[in-house]
Amino acid sequence: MEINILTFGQITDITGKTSFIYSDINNTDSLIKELTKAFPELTSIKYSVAVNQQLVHVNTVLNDKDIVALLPPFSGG
Amino acid sequence: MEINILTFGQITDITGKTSFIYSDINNTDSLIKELTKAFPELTSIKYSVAVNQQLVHVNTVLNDKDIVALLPPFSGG
Amino acid sequence: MEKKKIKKVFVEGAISPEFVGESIAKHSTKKDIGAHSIFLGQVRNDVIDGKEVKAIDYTSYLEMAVEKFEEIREDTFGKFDLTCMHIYHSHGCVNTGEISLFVFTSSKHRSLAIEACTYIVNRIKSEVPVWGKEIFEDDSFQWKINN
Amino acid sequence: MEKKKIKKVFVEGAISPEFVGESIAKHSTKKDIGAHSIFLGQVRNDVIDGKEVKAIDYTSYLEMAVEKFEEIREDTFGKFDLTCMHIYHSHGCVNTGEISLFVFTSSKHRSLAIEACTYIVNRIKSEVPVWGKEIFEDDSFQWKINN
Repeated sequence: MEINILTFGQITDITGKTSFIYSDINNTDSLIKELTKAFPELTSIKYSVAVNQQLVHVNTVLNDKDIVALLPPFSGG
Repeated sequence: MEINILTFGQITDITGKTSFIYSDINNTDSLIKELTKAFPELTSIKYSVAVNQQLVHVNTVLNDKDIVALLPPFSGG
Repeated sequence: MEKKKIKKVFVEGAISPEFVGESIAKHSTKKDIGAHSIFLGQVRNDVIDGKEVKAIDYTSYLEMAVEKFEEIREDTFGKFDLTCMHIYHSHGCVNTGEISLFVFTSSKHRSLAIEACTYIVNRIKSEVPVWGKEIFEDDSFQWKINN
Repeated sequence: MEKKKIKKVFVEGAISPEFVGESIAKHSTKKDIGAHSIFLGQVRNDVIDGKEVKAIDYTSYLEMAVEKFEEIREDTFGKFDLTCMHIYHSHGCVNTGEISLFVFTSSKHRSLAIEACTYIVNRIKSEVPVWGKEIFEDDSFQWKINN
């Protein structure tokens, strides 16, 4: 099972890459925990999580090939 | 003593001219009375009165050379 | 007493889209602007009793209108922290599909520009002595009513 | 399932004032329009810790942004009786004084066009995954924050 992670804006400044893959992660809470272990600076920043382009606000089950995006505060316009 | 009357929009359609002069009229109420006598159709239309470009809402004393404008509802824009 | 510089508001006939574009372009040097709000009034082909409006002929009580526009300008600058404000209104004949009113406000932040623009448009519609005569295809007419 | 036609929102670099003028001109054939409301976002030369912003570099989560713009379009048409709606947002680098957002609504009457335009701008600012990187004169940067 593969989960695709996408990062944007200042999150990419922290992770150093715009996309990468995690295996064997079953839900968003576990994913965030793993990411925070890998990139401790993530705790210093506010961001939202989208699964397959939908914002999720609670722990969400992840399936193979799901796309999880880490979205810092929007600043378009 | 001369009072200059200016008319606009549908008021001009009634009076047939855009400006004319009245003599020996001392206040706006008397003026309106005279105008209504001359142009009875004026009673069928809503309009405001401006003395020297200022809207007046109560009977107002008129002086020589004052300009009184009869203003139908505005429809700019 | 110093004579105030009165901004020219009335333009003869329709306001062209190119003029709007050029007005916008002039603001690229004002780099503290973050937001522009623009309102354009366009002449509608309303159908009344089966007859279609083909144009509006605008007249005004010019001296009073100029004074009123100036008062609206000053009040708006007093109420809203704007960088720029421009108002143009047609005089004379404007065909359907053409633009007769152009209000343009600019400020650092969007809410001020938007609120000021709306404020100006509402005041123009209710306070400036301008009259629109709706001309039908058969050259009959009726006086426009603002709502 | 029919594939929806997605309107193209993103433009590469700045939105030119001429483009805005041309967009307005295209509406002269829609003679039931009485009011246009336009919002333009312009890049400001904010000074932060003594350094001046010279440009904003916009990036997005493109697939989600396109979907979000489409959702905003549909919601706006559902809420407001509009004749037309156009949204353009810059992608990539936009210099100070240049335009990065162009929202354009048209309707029979002014209040609908104005309210819809403001509604769209507010939703874009808060809901569309776009990020602005403010580039300073010395090529250092900071991420823009919307208020």
